Amino acid sequence: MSITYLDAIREAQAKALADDPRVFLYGQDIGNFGGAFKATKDLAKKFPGRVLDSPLSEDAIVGMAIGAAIEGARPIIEMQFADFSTCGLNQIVNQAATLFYRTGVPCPIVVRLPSGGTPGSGPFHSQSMEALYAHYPGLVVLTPATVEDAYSMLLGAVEIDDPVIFCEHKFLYNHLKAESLPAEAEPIGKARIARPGRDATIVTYSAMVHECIAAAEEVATDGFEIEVVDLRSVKPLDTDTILASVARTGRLLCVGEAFPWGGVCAEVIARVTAEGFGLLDAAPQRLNAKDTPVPYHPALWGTHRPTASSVASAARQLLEI
Amino acid sequence: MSITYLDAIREAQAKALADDPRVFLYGQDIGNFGGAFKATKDLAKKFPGRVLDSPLSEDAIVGMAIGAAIEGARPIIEMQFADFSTCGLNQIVNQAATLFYRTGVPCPIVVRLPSGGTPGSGPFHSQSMEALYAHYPGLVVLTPATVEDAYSMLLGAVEIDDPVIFCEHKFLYNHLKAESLPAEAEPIGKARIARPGRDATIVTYSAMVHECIAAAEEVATDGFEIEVVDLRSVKPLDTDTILASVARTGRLLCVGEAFPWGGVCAEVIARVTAEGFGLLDAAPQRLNAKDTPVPYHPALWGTHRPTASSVASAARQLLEI
Amino acid sequence: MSEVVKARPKAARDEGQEFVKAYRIMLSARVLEEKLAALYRGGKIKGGVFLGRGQEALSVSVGIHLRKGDIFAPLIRDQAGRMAFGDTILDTLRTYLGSALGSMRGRDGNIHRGRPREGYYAMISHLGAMIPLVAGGLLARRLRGESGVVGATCIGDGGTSTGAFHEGLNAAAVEKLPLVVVIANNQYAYSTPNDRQFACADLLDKAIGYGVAGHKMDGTDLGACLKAVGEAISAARSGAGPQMIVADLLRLVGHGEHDDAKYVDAALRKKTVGRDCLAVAAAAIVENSWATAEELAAWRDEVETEVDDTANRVMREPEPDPNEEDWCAISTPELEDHFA
Amino acid sequence: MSEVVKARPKAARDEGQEFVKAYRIMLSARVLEEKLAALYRGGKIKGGVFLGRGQEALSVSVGIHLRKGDIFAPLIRDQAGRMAFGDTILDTLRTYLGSALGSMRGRDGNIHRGRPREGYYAMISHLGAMIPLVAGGLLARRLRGESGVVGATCIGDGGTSTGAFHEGLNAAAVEKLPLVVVIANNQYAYSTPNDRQFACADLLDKAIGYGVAGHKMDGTDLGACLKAVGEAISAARSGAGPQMIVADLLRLVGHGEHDDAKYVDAALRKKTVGRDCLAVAAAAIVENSWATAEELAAWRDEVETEVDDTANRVMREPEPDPNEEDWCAISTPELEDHFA
Ligand SMILES: Cc1ncc(C[n+]2csc(CCOP(=O)(O)OP(=O)(O)O)c2C)c(N)n1
Ligand SMILES: Cc1ncc(C[n+]2csc(CCOP(=O)(O)OP(=O)(O)O)c2C)c(N)n1
Ligand SMILES: [Mg+2]
Ligand SMILES: [Mg+2]
Repeated sequence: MSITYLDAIREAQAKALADDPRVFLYGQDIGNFGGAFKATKDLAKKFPGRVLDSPLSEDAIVGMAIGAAIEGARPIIEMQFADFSTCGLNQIVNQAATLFYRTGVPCPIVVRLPSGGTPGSGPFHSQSMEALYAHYPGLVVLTPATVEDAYSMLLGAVEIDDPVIFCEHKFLYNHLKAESLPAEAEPIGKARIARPGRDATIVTYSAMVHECIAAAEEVATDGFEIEVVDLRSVKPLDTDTILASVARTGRLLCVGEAFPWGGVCAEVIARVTAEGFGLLDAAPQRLNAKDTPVPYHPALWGTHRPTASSVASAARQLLEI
Repeated sequence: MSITYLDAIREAQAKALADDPRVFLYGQDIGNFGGAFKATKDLAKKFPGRVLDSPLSEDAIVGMAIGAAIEGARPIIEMQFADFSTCGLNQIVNQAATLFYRTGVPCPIVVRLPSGGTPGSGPFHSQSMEALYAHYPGLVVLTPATVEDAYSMLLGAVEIDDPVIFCEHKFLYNHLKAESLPAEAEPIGKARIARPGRDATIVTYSAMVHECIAAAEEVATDGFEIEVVDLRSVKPLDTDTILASVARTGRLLCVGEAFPWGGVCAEVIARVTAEGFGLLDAAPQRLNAKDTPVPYHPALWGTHRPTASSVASAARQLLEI
Repeated sequence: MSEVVKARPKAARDEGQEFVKAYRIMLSARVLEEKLAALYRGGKIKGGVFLGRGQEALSVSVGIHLRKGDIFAPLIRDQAGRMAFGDTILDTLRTYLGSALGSMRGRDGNIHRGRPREGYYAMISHLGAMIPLVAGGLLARRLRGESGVVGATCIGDGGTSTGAFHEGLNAAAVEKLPLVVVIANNQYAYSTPNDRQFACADLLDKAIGYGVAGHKMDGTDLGACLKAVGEAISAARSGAGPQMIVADLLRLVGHGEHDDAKYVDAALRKKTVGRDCLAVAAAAIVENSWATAEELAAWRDEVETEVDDTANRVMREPEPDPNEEDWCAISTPELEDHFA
Repeated sequence: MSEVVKARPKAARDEGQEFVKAYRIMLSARVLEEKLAALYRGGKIKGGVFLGRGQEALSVSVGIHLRKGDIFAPLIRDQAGRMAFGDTILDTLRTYLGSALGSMRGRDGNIHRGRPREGYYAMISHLGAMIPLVAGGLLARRLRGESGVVGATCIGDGGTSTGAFHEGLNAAAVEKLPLVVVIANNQYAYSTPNDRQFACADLLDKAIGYGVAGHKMDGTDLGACLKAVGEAISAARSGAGPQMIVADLLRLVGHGEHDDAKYVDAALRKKTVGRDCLAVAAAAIVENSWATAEELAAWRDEVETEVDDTANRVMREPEPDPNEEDWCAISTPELEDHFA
């Protein structure tokens, strides 16, 4: 059996629906059609009345999920693309994220965001929005990079009593395959050493994990072993695991597909330098997408976002310092 | 004569309206009423037909400003509170911010965001949203801290051909006074040494500049001279001025009123450590608001955000390292 | 006082029972709000004060027709409706005066209060945003098999211009949820008059575009409000889908207590919409002999005493202590993010 | 061919002039889109392909009634309207095939193209978002004293559920702007049928709630579309404020070329909404003797040749070169932010 990242997301939702009667799904075209990416294929049939097509209304989708959560339900909602969540952002950051702090009533919703770039998707179907949501207090922001994590972290997300922004990467949907779904899982909030090394640490997440591993393999031909840390969760951020890796390697490169200003890479560097300044043998570096909208044409897109090759050259530069 | 920060904002708008027939104002209650904070008082009378009350529709307000800008106008729009700009965020980050890159047509709009906390304003009338907007490519994000900058930077913002997010601080509106309006101004995009020093650098912006100067005065009684850098613009960020200051002092503390994850402080630290690692004698530190919604009660609010006293203790800690 | 009571015939008393009950809640809200205004002027309130004077008849009609188990998401000017739904003088004062013992614990304040677990949702400031919340609450109730539940939420003329209003009401209509949206058309959104807010002849014209039932009434007339809101809530409860209520009235105070409301057209104050619903209801009570003017005065005295006593008590209560705060925005402490 | 032409009486030709002109644009759009679909299947297209098959009659009617100096913000299925407003086969192919010479220079693609300086706005994906843009463009024109300008924008049944639609149309109505909102009710938003999208009996019921004029028509009938859209645009031009147009029709392709549209109710295809507007228009032309079937076939051949030739030419054009990009999102280089 071969299971894709997308299958994992569907299976996790199927299991959540089967295990917990409080779970229901709401979003555009997720019912009989099974969703724009087929992440909910057959679920409407298997769980009648619990997989509901919404109108084209992101604000209402999120708002309804929050109301349902207040009443004890555990909704999973799908934004058709992460980019459209800007239209539901107000409900996410001001209503879902503040509910527990203000009223003491938790808000267990999962907002699925099909995220990140794919060739030819352009400025409005490619965004990585984790930094916007992680900036706001009250949200948990997850960025699974593997089939196993897509499955177990989505299941975990449904169990969390707080609003979870679940950033799935569209580029991994069908590209990434595993043999089977995991029975056990690393806890949410813990980072993972995706590739051990000793000469430098690359901290990354989501689809960039694979670019970074490829880059590390490339740099290994020069005799350098790069450790790749997959954050898994960008809020909370597992500073301890990062620091432990930097303690081993002395060098840090952060790689993210999002826009460069602020965001995960800046946050990681701020934490490492505040808490682990003495561990660093060289200036910590970062590599992000360029500071423009995500371009439509694949030739431009390939340069806009970091790739194995641009990561490898950033890593080489870091190692030469 | 004594001129407040709020007066400066009103005067800048009056001058822009007087000097440039393409300028008009649009927003909730800004017409005869003069705005929730009186930032447009009397302007509707002075400039008939050019200061228009909008419906309660942030998305439409921003969208209409963009359309007007395409047609050659230079709209200044007011969000009644920065916090409500989440309802217009989609138009800002996806339409205004991408227009020039996509079509080559610039988008000269100014979005005025009455920002930041004041006692008793609570989770939805206190937010500092610069990080959200600075994260997106295509926007200029300004954060004036003085009466002079409120005036000259708003005038400058109207002249910029790109969308400007103008983060005015509500706490400064009536608290901050100057003798007169400036005739000349530092260019937008340049940071300013708000207080010279030699022992440590505090990088900050907006209302926190004043807390940091007060903290520096306090720490000066211990014999340490802290340099305070007022960023003025958080995007673009004037890394050179920051690096030059850190080169002098060897120590860096970043202070911001916004939520801690990501944001200006993380961005500043990421840049300084990447480009000026060797200048640092100690781990760079930051101080932000706490990672919760902004609390309503002044007793909580006073602890939630950085203050002169918490900045002073963070600075002392940095100096002792 | 008891002598005066004896003077009224029993039948009229029964007939007017609901009306009088509603009136007394309106009166409590009015008196409490007058106190809030005084405390605000005296510098005792943390933050702003936003009152519902002139809107009590409509508001109370919503709260009074809801039952335990229903959902209510009041808005700015719903002190009366809140009290009818179970909110107390004590908690209101605690929230405004900044007592640590209030339901919001100093974390939020004034009109931003509620007890979501009791179906009493706590509004956020962003107008329109509560509509999909109530719809979602109702959807969850339906999914777990509950019926006969109603959810009501209030909004102003200005709030109808928000995208959230549109999306929330439309989504509720598609699901045919028992949602009652109560629009208080008080002619202004802050300073903005209706003619700068919408272009339809009447806000009720919006109902057909959502495929929901519409109800219109004079918001200064308690009897009319009780009747129309009661009908709308019954219709929702019996499965007729979302109901839209539009009441015309005027806010008889500023937008907040900082606002002198000079922008209000003086002519409006002389029209029906400008009547004080509390005075109109009082007159109806006396006219119908449901109570005497003296009784009304006594009721007011009674509430004033309760409000004053409660305020005095609350002012001695502790403020929230920042050192006792856990400063954690989520309910799962293991997932708290830590900043150096 | 010229012999055939001679057979028709001159009067009928004139009468049908606008109809035929519109038909020929529809035909160009159709042929061009067929080519795009073929190129997509052949793997030549960068990104997705979203076609307007079945919606050409409505779309062309919008573009054809607009003048130079008007504003047009087309949406997904408006190839015909775009061409009527001046967009070309060449630029369409350049954008889809990823030529560096296209108006979007590879930075954006497919339906996200335009030339804002020429009043031809480039849609963003977020549905509803173009409505306030056109309103704002019209407001700016008014502020600088221009009159007689019209702005038109198109949207689908699904798009009417967005907050942006609501806020934008309402704000335009308050300003009484010459905005024409054209709603193509093609019965589905992606896979979502009307009954999961809205609960009103007809989308036109929304017009009264905004205080705007409404126009309804059979979107498969070119004559009806030309007439109703023409009236709406004239009304807007002469100062009657925003106009809402609702046309019933069916998209005769998938949502995008990746979509087999199996979810479409087969019964709908047999109804009036399911007719192919191009075939219906062709039949009308022949029936009215405005042209012969042979002429129609010749017109198609002509466009096919042009489309094929243009595609071949464009496929030899250079791709955008990332090394020549300045990678700057703003127009003021001094304010560019620099990342290490
Ligand atoms: C989305 C949003 N924008 C702006 C505001 C600021 N604001 C608070 S109340 C108000 C006016 C509300 O008017 P209306 O809805 O008519 O209610 P009323 O105050 O008249 O009861 C405004 C503009 C807000 N709360 N939410
Ligand atoms: C705000 C927003 N949410 C979701 C989408 C994704 N999306 C693209 S087209 C579409 C369906 C549109 O339906 P409709 O408006 O009826 O237009 P049609 O495709 O039928 O022409 C959806 C959901 C989007 N573009 N914008
Ligand atoms: Mg109002
Ligand atoms: Mg459709």
